[in-house]
Amino acid sequence: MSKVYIALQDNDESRYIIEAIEEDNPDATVIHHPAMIRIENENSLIVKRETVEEKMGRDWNVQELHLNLITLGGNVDEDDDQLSLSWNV
Amino acid sequence: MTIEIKTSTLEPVRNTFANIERRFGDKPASRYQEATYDLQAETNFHYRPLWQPEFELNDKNRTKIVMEDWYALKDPRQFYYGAYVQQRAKMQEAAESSYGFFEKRNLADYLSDDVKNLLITYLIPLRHIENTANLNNMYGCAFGYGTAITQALLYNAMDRLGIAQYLSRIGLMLDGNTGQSLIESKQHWMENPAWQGMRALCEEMTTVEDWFEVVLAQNLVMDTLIFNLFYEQLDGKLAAMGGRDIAMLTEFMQAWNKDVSKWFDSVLKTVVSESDENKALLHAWTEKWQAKTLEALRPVTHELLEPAALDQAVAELEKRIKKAGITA
Amino acid sequence: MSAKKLNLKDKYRLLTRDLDWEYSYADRKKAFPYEEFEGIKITDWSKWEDPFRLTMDAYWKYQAEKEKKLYAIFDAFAQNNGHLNVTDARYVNAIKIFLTGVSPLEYQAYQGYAHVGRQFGGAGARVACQMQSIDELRHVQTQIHAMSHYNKYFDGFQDWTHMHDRVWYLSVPKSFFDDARSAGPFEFLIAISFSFEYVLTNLLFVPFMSGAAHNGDMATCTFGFSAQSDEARHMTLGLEIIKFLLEQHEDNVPIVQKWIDKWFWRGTRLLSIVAMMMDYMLPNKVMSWKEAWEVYFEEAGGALFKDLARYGIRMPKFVETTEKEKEHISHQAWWIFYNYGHAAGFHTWIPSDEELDWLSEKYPDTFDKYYRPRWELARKMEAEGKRFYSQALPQLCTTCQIPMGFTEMDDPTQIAYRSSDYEGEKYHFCSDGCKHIFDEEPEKYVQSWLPVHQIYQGNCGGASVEEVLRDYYKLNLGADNLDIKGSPDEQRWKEWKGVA
Amino acid sequence: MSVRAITPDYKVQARDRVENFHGNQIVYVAWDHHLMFCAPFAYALPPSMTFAELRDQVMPEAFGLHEEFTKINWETATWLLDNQPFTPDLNQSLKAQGVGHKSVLRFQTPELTGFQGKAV
Repeated sequence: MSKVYIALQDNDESRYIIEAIEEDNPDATVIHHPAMIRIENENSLIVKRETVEEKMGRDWNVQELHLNLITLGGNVDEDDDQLSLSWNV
Repeated sequence: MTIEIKTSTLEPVRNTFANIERRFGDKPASRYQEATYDLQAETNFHYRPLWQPEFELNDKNRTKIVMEDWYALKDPRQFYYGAYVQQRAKMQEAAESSYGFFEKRNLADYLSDDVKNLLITYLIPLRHIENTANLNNMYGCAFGYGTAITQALLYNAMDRLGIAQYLSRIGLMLDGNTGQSLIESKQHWMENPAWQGMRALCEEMTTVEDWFEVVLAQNLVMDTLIFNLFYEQLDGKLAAMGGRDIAMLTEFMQAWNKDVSKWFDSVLKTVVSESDENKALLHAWTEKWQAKTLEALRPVTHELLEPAALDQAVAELEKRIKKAGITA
Repeated sequence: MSAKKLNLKDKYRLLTRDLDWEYSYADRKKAFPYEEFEGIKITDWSKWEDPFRLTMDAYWKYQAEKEKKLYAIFDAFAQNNGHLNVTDARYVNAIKIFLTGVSPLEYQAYQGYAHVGRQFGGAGARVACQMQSIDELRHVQTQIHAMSHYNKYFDGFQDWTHMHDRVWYLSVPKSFFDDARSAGPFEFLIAISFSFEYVLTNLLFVPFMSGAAHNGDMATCTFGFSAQSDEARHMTLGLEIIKFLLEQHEDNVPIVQKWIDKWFWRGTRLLSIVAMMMDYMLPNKVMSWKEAWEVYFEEAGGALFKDLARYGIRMPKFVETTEKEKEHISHQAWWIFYNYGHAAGFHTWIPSDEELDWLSEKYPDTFDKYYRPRWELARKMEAEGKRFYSQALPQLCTTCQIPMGFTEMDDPTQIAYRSSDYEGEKYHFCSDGCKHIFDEEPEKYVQSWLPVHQIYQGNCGGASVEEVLRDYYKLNLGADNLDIKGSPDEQRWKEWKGVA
Repeated sequence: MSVRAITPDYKVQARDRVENFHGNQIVYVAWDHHLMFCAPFAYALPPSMTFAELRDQVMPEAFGLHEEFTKINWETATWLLDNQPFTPDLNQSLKAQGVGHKSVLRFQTPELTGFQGKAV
């Protein structure tokens, strides 16, 4: 088993995104660092547009993630509805 | 504990970086200056490129143009990255609202088949020319010397990709997002005899070795002719055919062309005024590429526009050449 | 008209790759001449998966938004004298190294990606590289603007670009990037996009920027995280290029593996400077270098290499050495700078009691045994009024160009010596990794511009070290260099803070 | 192994050939297990310099900072030249006894164990 991860700048927008990620990935671990929030999970992690929109109460484009993204680890697959990270193990 | 800070002790020790001070004196500098001058490594390169061992990594000899100081080619728009993207974001916002309006009101449905065909045959293929312009400006960026010119070339290259994408989106609006019009327009580019001269010229340009030569051929010669013919003059023809709305979609290109002409004219002027040798080189290159480009454009303009169209475009080019001081 | 709507992938393909075409009139090899000499086999560029799908309009929009936020913070930082909020004047020395040592690398990355962003025959890869090129330009420029305010109040920033081309320790990062840029286009991508961006830059940016935040440095933290948001795209490009090359042809596998071995080692050596920043230069510490290495390389890198194993890729050569080195290199690196603090463009110092104890705690197996004694000696000499600086120039490793201060990892009291003979000349190295790199391509490394040798060849001006530092490096002697104690930086800091 | 370049004759002259040092040669000198000095020292020396001149006139400036330096018994100190055991001849030139361009000279003083006996 290998961990994938994503780290976001610690700000208001990110908090909604994190909430959405936690909801869609119940096993994920959230770690707070100075000015940065890191979420990791075994093998895969998914960010869903729909859930983020629900949390934010507005339309949200998956590519807006780049505004708050710090780093990530894992194979990325991005489309209109979601961004997923995974390892092929 | 409260700390009282005397204002006198908070006087800066220096106003700007030493390289900027050497150039402009000890005074506060602009963001453009600090983010542009002397950024590129000048000396003590470690290894010769495996792909071009005859040159250093950064080498002034990749063009025949000689400048005492390549940073003389400053950008009158003062574009550093932040200024550049913010300016383009504004243009993009305007374009987005036009494209959005066009789409929402299904304006494509009101275009006649003639107009659609004309666009697919003659306007959309320009995206391939923009792709070449992207390559040529990247070439200048990679092999050019000094941040002043190379950053502006990079912005230009990215702009060209953006324009190619806008042109492609026009196609997607015509075909209801199936991509069919792009396939057809590419067929024209690949096979239509009217375009083959231009395609051959684009291919040839990407094999030119001197970076300043190709940048000049692209940004002065080809762009002046293309933008005049395919945006200004074609605009009039489209209006006459009931395709006035297309102007909403090409406004970005027109505004953009104005913006970069200002920059490139100033670059040319500076290079010309540096030396007679530079002037002679620019003159020779301009003549050479003007002849080639006119030759290549003749068939396609012949089919698309009035007989005098090409002369009108040439007059525009000659105006710019004269303005830059490029004479024999 | 068919009603089929395009999905994001197909649409992006039409908006980028489809702009390109097969040449019929000119020789495409003449337009893209550098694709073959490295021995990499590309059978089908269309198999390239775009790692992210930003069109230019979206790029302008999002990047402008980022820039707007960033510059608002820079303005506020300058207007409110944000430099007064950092933990301590010592902290600022870490960002002096950043501006003089890292920002010029961002510039080289801008140039390198512009080069490959023109030279790749595949439009998908080309466009991805072009976007990275412009991002890298963004990074160098925002770094300059972030440091612009510090430059007005602290020494050591003022001639950063002049210094980068000349100063001895800056030839370490400079040669790293010169090496990558002078390589062929595919090696460049494996070196920078994969080995550096994907495998190692987290170690540069994440803990360091977190460190900036932890030390009250809003400007650096902000540009750092803002730059890092682009980095996530760049890392994805790094992973994509490696998968692409490995899937294109099995003959590519050994070539790629060789590059991974080389650039992993070259990267770890470069990062020894970051290691010392984390362990010694941040007054408020975030995590030790060893911890950062474990999280960002051993754990994250381990997962990555497990993923790549299906292509026949193994962990980089000499990875076992790094497992041992994580206990040592930060201490050995800072000691080098302490020894040569008179010749550096930033200040050095002896760790405080508290810091020594933190280091003991973080490095229980090595610090008290090997490194505390060094600091106790330095302290004793300083107390006697003899803050010592090495009085002769150091021997440098031919490959990484760091002074030969690294030890045998199984015997940390013994400097490691490796050497090779090539065409009648002797060449020296700090490690098996650096020797291996030389032996693979000696024709390249016999060209190394080794600062110490260059001084002795008379290519750096003056006859004395002082003249070299003053006239060739353009250091303001007595201000930029020497110990923090007694420096103008320290003096001003005390005045600002109202302490005697 | 050899480099793979676009041309088969990628060949650039070595930058640190002895003729570039204006009559000097580079010699590296280190005192094993005395890590107060972070790295070996690099000296540019005339090949005709005697070993005694190197040891007694060149080396003390830098090595002399260590409090054990004056305690060295040069009679019992051992040397390695380019990793091979070596007995210097004080009166002969460096060149005559095989100390060449970019040679590494290391000496060992086992009775002197460094600051706090910790090889510093």
